[in-house]
Amino acid sequence: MSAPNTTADAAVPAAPPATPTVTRGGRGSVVGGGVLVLVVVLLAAVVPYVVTLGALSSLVMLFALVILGTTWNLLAGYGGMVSVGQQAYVGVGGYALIQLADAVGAPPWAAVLAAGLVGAVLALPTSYLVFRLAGGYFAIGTWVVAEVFRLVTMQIGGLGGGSGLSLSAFRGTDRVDRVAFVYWFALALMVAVVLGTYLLMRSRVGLGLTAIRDDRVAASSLGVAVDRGRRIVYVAGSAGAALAGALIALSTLGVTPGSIYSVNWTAAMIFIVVVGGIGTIEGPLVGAVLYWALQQALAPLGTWYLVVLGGVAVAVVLLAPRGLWGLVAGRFQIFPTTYRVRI
Amino acid sequence: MTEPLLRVTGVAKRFGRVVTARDVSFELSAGEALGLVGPNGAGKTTLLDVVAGTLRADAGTVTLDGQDVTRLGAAARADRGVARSYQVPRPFGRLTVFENVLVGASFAGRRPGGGGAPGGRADGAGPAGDARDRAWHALAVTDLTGAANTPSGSLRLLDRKRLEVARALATGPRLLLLDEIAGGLTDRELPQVVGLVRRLRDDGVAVVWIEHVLHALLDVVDRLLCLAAGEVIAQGDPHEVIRSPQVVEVYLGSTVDSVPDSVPGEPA
Amino acid sequence: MSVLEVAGLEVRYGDLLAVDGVGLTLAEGETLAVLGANGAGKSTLLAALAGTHLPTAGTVLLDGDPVTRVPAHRRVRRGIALVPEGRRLFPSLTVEENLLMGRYPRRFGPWDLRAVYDVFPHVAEIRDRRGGVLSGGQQQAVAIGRALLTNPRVLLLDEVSLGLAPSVVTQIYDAVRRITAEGTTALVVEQDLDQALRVADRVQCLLGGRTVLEAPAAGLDREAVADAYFGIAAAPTPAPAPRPTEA
Amino acid sequence: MDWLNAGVQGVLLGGQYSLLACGLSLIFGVMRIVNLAHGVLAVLAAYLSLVLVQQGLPLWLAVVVVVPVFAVLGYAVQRGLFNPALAQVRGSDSARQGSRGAGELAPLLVSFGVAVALTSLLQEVFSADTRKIPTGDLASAGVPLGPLSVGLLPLITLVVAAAVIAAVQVFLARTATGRAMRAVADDAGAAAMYGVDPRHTYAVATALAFATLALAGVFVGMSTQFSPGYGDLVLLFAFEAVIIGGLGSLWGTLLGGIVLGLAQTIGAQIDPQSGVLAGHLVFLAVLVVRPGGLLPRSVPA
Repeated sequence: MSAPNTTADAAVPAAPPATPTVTRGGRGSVVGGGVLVLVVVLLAAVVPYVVTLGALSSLVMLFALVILGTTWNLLAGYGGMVSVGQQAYVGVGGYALIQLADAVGAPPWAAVLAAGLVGAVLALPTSYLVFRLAGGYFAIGTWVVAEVFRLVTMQIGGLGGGSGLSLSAFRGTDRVDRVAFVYWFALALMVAVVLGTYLLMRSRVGLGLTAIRDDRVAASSLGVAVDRGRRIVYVAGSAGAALAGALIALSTLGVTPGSIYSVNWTAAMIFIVVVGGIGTIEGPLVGAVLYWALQQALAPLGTWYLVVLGGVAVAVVLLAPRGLWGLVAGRFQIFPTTYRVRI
Repeated sequence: MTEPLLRVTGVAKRFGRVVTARDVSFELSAGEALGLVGPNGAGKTTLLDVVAGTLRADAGTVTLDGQDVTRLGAAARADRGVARSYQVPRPFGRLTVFENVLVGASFAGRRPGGGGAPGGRADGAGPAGDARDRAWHALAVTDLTGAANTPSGSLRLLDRKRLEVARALATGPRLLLLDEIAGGLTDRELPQVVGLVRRLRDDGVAVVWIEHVLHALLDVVDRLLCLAAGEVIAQGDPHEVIRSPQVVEVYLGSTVDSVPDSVPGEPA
Repeated sequence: MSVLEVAGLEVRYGDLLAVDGVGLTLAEGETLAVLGANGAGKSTLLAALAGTHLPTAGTVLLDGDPVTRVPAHRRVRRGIALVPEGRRLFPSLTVEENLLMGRYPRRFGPWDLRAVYDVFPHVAEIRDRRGGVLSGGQQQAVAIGRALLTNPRVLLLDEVSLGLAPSVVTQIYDAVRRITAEGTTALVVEQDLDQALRVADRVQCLLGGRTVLEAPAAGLDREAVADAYFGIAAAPTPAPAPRPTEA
Repeated sequence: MDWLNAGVQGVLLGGQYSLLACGLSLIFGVMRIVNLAHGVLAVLAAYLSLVLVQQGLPLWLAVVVVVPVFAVLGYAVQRGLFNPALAQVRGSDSARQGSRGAGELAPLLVSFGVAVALTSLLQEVFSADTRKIPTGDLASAGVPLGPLSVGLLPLITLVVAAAVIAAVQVFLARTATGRAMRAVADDAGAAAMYGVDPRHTYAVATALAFATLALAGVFVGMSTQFSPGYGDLVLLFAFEAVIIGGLGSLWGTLLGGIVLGLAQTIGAQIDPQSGVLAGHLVFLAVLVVRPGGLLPRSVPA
């Protein structure tokens, strides 16, 4: 028996003959999206010609932070999984990039994308392990896995042990050309990751993920494959972290196991998402800009920015759990994932 | 003779020492409505969970159209046309009413043998148009179109209960499992819910309905099954079941001499 | 003076009005049975009396003092003890430890471990078992004993018969009768009319959150109770008050 | 001989891990919070005692000061941070209202924020250099045990760990407060019906956990070169001990600590670089083979 569709059914009174228009987003998202496009255009076409090379490198870090925040938000905000071990994939991405670019000889852009793929490939079997843990134990369990990744990396011959690797693919390239290439490539990658996340969350899969986040049991009785959904999110989020790690290695021209596998990457992701607004696409953008600005402003003072951010994150969780974006913008969406019915 | 839509055979379930189902069997055909009654703790919701696949029985089998689905999870059974509502509504609180129903319309019924049409594509376009149509239809049937854009977390109780039903309907179910959708409603709201369930049954959907509001139930169901302490103590014609000494005993106690003999609301 | 006096009680769960203007009084040593089908508002009423779910309107007086908004953990120290629906024993505590939780509010009096074991001799035999592995009847006995150890002014019993075999229900109610006969003031919420009538002095029947019947237990018209109970008659006998509009 | 020595050292090392894990296990057992600040708090306790010792206090007196200070700190942290975070968890459960909040993730995120802020703060105050609490002869003192010489300090640590775990166990099993704590862990609502104030009881549990943690931190500080970042490892080791031993069982935690210590020393015996890695791998293996841990609690919570 097929579902009663628009067939006129005598037993159903007052059923409107057709579905009214369903819109996604309104003038607000058009304006907001327009502003974002303008910002990206400025970043692409104007900024590189007016700021210093050092500033461009630091902007690359901002783009990496946006990717990190966006993909961690996919995990925690939509998948309900607080991983404290995403530095595992940041590190894998960094090492994979250098190996692919130097040892294999792939062009840097391809090496970055392939590094993301390596992250995804490693995340899939790992998910079967860490999914045995729930909630808080999932959090530390992923951290242990990240430590294993780091320690194994240090044990593998040819990866430079404790002192890491440096990238030689750019040797002979002019510094200006190199920084400009990395800058534009990072910008493009960031736009792609944010747009990709948006399209995923806008799709049927995204609707299912949101349902899983709100109520796992009810979602499964409506046919949403909960385990598969969470696994997709874990793999996609980890691939994103690996992409960011590859970018970071590309920009800093090297990796050491201590820094590229540092839990501070995950700390950054968490602060970006929590302070910006968990479970929204806009929140991580806001959070990343704030994190980056604080880091720039407080850099001369050492790690005080982490003290401040830690405190701010605690305050936000307790006092404004919807984050800055939720506080400022309410239900407004630049990236409309919601459906509105025109009645 | 045709195979019934749903066949539950010898289902048993226990939690630790507490037995919530003991050798429960029943059958249900398309277009038939079965009422499930019994005192609190009799195992009614557990039975619904076992049929829906949210719980796995310790023993016994569940078949749909003669196909054994005992080992399938809730999502897979939803694909095959089983939908349920929860006693305590479980809306996706951060989604709007329309989006809640769209979840139902987009995912279930995508496998062969499922009731509904394919829901959509996993691309940027979002759930396809026919899923939206089904979602809208479910809202229309449950009288929820006016609240389509309301965040479901802020719905009032009647609308939350309706949403439970609408979401289940949007999956295009062949078997609808309802858990106390009438409890807590006012005298004015009740007939609307009763009318809705009756329409669905008349449309050919098989319904299993747990309800404590007996006069609502008796208005709709073709058969009644009474559970007590996990066992079927009576099954059959609703008015005979409700007057049977065993049922009166579990409800009112062991030695009641007077039995309610006026049961209004004969089904049409 | 009444031990417990409740007036105009209104309790909501979200926008569901579960108890709608209920009043009741309970004199020293009296036992009141509150009857009604599922969803009638009985358990919610008890939750409001015990302080586990605070009412939106109305007053609860204990020995003349208002306790309406006193939280549960302080209310039990004032002398209101609840035997909750589903018993809610602490599964990882032993039976005796569960009982000893009744001494936590530090209200001492006639009810001590020995007195409880006297009323429920079989509980003494299983004192070292964990709460999580008991049968329903055993759980119920422990839950009642635990409440008695708080030496309450008012004992609230919620659906004692729930999910128990008839013979076990009878045993438990034998014990309840002994307890109330010794002068404990009690409010019994029950679906099982017969058992309730064995212990109650008075009966109050709820339907849809409102009182539809109040009568002394002796000489009660069972048919009236059954009608009120099921609400089968299309319009309940006492005309319902106009429903307050819900926002 | 080397293997025997590695085994003995592993068991002794396990004492330190179990002592560290005790507080983590307690907080999780009572209120289902995974305290990600656990490790850095232990390191904070080590720094505090180091400062006191440098001020001229004898070590034992430093411990007498630091442990109660941490108990008070634990009570305050619970009332001020964790209880409000728990209230968010409850709120998201019952109302399911649509505020896009952290919900059940709140306690985890709060404790992580504390962990990162505190680690960086310690780094600013004490620099990233490694330190050690001076113990005079104690660190090098050994006790002959058959053919082996066993370090006195690790031996004391193991004895203290077993004693603390036994004491906490007795407290939980025999006292009214301990009973109330287990009751709250089982069913906070029902416990409130019997006069237990869950928020206060939670805070007492955290105070106790912080006290054991402070003691563990001092022992870490005496036996190990520590730095602010060492808290991360402390957290991971404590966590692994809890999971290997089995959730909700303190004796399991003692066993888990010993298994972890053994894995690390035996792993290091095989390859000096791989001690910690071997510990992690044993943990992951337990996760795959026995997800409930070695001594899972008999009654599921």
